[in-house]
Amino acid sequence: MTDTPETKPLDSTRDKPFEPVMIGFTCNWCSYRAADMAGISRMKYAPNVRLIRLMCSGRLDPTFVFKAFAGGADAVLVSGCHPGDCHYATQNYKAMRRFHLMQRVLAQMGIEPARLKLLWASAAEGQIFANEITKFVEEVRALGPLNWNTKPNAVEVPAEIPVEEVQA
Amino acid sequence: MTEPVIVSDPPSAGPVKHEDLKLLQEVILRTPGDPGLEMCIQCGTCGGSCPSASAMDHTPRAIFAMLRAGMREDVMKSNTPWMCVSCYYCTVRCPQEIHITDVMYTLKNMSLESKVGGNSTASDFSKTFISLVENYGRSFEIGLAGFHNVKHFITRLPSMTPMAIGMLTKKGMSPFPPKRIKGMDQLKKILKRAKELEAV
Amino acid sequence: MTDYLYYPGCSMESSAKAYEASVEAVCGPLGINLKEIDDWNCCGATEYLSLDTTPAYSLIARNLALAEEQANGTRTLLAACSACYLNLSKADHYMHEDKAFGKKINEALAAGGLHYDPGQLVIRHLLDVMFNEVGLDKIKEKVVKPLTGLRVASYIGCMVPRPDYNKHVSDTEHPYELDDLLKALGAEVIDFPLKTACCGGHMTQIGPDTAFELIRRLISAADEYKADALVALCPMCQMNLDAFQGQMNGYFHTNYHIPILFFTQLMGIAFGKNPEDLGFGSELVSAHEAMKRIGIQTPEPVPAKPVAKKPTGLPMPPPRVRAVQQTTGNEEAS
Amino acid sequence: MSAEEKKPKERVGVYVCHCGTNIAGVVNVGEVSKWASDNLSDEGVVVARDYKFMCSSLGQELIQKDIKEQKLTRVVVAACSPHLHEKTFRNACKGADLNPYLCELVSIREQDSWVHTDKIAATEKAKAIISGGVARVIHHEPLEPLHVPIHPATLIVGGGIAGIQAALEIADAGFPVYLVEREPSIGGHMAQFDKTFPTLDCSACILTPKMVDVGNHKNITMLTYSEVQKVDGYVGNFAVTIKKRARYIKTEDCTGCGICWEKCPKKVIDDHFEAGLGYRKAVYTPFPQAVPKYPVIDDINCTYFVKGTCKACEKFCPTNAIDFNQKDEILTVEVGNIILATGWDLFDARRVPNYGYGRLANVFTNMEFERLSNSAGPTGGNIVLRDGKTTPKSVGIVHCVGSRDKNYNNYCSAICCMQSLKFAHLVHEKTGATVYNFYIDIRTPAKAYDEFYQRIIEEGTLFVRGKVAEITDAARNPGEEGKLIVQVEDTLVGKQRRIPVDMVILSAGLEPRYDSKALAKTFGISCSADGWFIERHPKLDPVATMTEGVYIAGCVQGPKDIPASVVQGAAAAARILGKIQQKEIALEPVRATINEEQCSGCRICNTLCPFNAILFHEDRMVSEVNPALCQGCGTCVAACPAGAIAGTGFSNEQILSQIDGLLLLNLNKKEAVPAVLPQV
Repeated sequence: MTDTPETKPLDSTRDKPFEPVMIGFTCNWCSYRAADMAGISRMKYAPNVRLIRLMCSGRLDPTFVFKAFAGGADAVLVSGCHPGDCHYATQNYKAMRRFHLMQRVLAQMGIEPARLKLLWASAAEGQIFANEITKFVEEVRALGPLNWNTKPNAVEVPAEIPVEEVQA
Repeated sequence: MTEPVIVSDPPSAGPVKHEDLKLLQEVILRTPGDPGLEMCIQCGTCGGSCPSASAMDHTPRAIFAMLRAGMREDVMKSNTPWMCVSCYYCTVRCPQEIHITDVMYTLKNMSLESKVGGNSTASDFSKTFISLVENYGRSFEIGLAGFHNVKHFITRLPSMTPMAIGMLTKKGMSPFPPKRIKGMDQLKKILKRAKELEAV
Repeated sequence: MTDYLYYPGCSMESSAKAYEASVEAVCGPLGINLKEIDDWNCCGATEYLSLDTTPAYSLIARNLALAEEQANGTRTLLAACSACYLNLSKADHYMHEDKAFGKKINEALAAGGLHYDPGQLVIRHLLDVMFNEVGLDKIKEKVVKPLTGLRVASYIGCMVPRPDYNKHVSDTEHPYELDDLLKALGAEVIDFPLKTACCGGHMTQIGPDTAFELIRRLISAADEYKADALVALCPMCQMNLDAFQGQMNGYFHTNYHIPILFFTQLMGIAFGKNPEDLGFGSELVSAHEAMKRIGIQTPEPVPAKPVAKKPTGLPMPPPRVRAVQQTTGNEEAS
Repeated sequence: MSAEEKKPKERVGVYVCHCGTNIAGVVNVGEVSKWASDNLSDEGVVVARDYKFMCSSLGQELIQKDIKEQKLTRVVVAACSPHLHEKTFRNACKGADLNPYLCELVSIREQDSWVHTDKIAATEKAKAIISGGVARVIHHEPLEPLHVPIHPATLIVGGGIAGIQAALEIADAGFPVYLVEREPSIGGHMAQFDKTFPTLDCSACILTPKMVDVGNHKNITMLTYSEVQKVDGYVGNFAVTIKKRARYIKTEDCTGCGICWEKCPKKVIDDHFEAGLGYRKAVYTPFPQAVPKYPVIDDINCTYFVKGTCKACEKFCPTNAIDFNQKDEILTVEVGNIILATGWDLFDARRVPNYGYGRLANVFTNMEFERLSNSAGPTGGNIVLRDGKTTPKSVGIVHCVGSRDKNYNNYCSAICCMQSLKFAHLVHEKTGATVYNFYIDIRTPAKAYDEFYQRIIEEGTLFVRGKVAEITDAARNPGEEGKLIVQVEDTLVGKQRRIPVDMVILSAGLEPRYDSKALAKTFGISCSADGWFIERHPKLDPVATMTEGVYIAGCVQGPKDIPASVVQGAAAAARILGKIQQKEIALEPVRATINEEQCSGCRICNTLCPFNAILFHEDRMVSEVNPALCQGCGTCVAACPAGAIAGTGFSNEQILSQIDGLLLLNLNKKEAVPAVLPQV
């Protein structure tokens, strides 16, 4: 079974296979611990994802995701506890709803929705976490660099969401 | 680096070659899907389940240990895979979910390639069966059985006569080869390409 | 009528004509329309897999590719022979699971202008379709001549319940589908412990001593349970147990006489079909005596195992709860 | 983000840990720290160091020295997971008079060096992670932990040996305990056993004194025949709702005399205590030494409840203690801490079709055998076949049934080896039968366990190394007729063997309780994919959970034997006693707060909160978060359309800056390695 891998998309500027830069959001209770578990068990995965710990996937403000894309990330991973296992009862369902919404918005913005991935991982599922990241990196590598008609830093997403006057 | 030497009961095929320490990996790679063979814990569920274990020179479990030990020649010579009846008891009972029956097929493939032995009756039967299929696209049971038994079990023929007659009369089996399938050319092309791919 | 793609397999044309005839006879009344794959080829049984991997799978996959081409809206591919059924589902399974392997097989198929998308077909055995699609209720409706008084051992063999890639069958070792189906026909079904044991497979050809032992285990157990007949669903099983029973008797100096019938033959009888149209008479171990029993309607069936008088001793654990599905209250009789 | 003009307002120290070679073996730590000081100066980094073990006292002193000398206002430590050492480094900062919440620990071990092999990529990733940490820490705010009082009472769920031990420890220390048990009596599985390995002392003899102690203890409130329905609140202040099922017995009047169950006409197979081998009545106590002594009426089987007539028990009860009109009671108790000791279920051996349990009469499970062998059991301790009279002449004991098997449970059930050896001894002693033990590996790693194994070998038990392939009654020769045949490969011989025996005992494994997932949810803790509850740390914190105030003990955490369960019960109790004596507990100040100025009163957040922590002031038309109820998940922060809710510790600024940092957008552009590749 000597299947030759398909030629990987090469980044135009370098003579190396394209290495996507990815931002991952994890919740404090399950998925961050899954990442810890993967580490403790020395499971290997692709080094492209950089994680940010939130308390809960429900904390994930869609702004974060768009900010990451705007800042040059090629993909974003959102992970939380399995449905039903949320430390905060049901908040991961809210993350799930936002996820579907965000995918639609991304599509409207001309970004492949596949660049945003939702992953459920319990604290014990280090292996699943590691495997899914490796898989996701491969998928994004196949998609190639994020081809969004902006230069990095061109879109300023304000850190402070502007407050508009609301007439009560 | 000194070569590892395996001491085993005679008749063993001699010291293990260093490159054969990857033998297990080779078997795994040649088996479709992930057979999980490296996970064997030597519990013997396979050997205990096997309906034809008594006819094997090594139990399947022992064969897996020998693969690990790199005893290529002993494994290739063994009749174990050839005695496998593909009943899949071992496969479903294996606590490590190893695809044992599929591994047995791989070992048969390898044994034929290695040309050191195995079981000539069994491999001949497979070859005869397949040569008929490759010619007609369908199998030809009576012809196959006749041809094979004359070659390998000539002394048993008298005891088979009533059965053979029954096959032709009661079962109404035709003593003539089947009609070739229409896509015989197509099938031959596919098999030719498949054999090329197998060799890669 | 529901359309099913149908892969008969070589034996149906030669050694298992009785199976073919009876399958045809019972499928019609049950609304199963068999659409035979045009120009199918042999599945290679277990033999081609022993010689070569890629060609063996390619040989099988040609049938899958043809079936996909001719599907015309149907997705279920039906096989009546256990070995054919397993080979077809095996090829589909591994082409699906091991993508590189699937690609390789498709490369071989491409040499003949064919292609198969793994996972496109649902490959099922005839028994599975009878039990799970047609359902026992419908089968019971068709019964005009219940097999009351016929004591049978239901024998499924290896390749339908194992490895059962798509979990179509209730259990890998003691599945209940065939038992329940035969009970629905009115037969008395013994709790045959070797229900899924091996018939010997190709060992009749390469290691007769081993094969005879495996055949003896089955036949002697059926005899011990006083079965009138053993009911099979695979041409290979039927052939080994039927055609080699005489030789086995000679080898062990025994005198067993257990007719081996296809389950569709018994279905045909229960549906009131003519025995000749169901291939009766083609078995080498004659089923004449056995069938005569129900021909004359033996009034009192021999009780199964000598059990269940009074619960003396210690109670047994209750049976495992079955999967939902069958709701046919056929619990009396035994 | 041109940083040229901006003057960094914070002074940040960066500390990169080698963790021996754990990090330094993959990440070039020297390069990373140098990179941080060279490239992150515009962000405010004034010092960056690497050190062999940052968590050592010397490493901590290094930070403290810098805080004082370099006047650091923020600290970033790049080392292991914050779940391990966040507290350590926060305390170090506190020791140097820096608010502990101004320290950020970023993980370059679990998330970097341990999971990657490419050294260059790992080093680059470490830089990005540190950059993210620096960008984030600037926006940290000094916080104070929340202090809440601890309620002195403890809830213990499960009255098996682990729960009993924990209850006695806490009660003896003078604090109140609520012990909730689902069954009519406490005692758990241990009450069912005959002998205990390796000492072979009678299980009931050592257990019942402890049960009686529980029953009589003034600090223990026993709630048997009861289940926890709901848990509200948080560590120190849980409010637990418990359903107390109707016993239909007035316990204040009942003397436990036993006339009711003598007179009860309805016989029921006791599939619980007697493992299905014996019978009980519809009104019953599970066993004679039951604590409490009061019976219960099983309303599913009781003739009165089924048919509406009978009431034999009521007629004969000398104290008029029967009350058919009793209803389930719901009660709420307040506790500060919780111990879950709900134990295990037996693997259903019917799932292994090749072993024939449920189909072949003389195949027994381990629990059935315990009852057979127990002199208080259905056969008075006679080991007999299912016919109730024949003594077996040969017995096969099968290890690892449903354990160490990917088809069922992958894990080792830990107790079956010793249990099977114990069975071999009991069969041998009581019947003189030939005993075979079929094993894959013999595991006897505790004190005096291997000596016990030696003893069993010496007694003449025949050991066959091989996982049993099948158990059948299909004889192949006259010698096998009427027997159960154990078919196995004797792997040490390398041959298949068929061994005829009269009786087979399956050492079925331990499984999580069937409802363990629901239980975990009720108590807000996590369970592994198998269903065992997950401890805070597998080695160093085996009885605490990730949820403050909820502890686990015994088999609920994983299969274990009696000594280990007792140890865990006591350990959980000790942990809780330590907490209770502190009288209050410090909680992480991760909370949401609403800026009333910005709140539009849309009430979107109100329904999102699962803890009902957000209240709406109708008069002012604004929402407000109750900090005592808020758990800090941040869902409301993310949802507020006006951006009026701030999440302390996880604010928008913090996270958005961290994103920038991780993508290296905050770099001074001179020498920067572009992580974001220029695009055409």
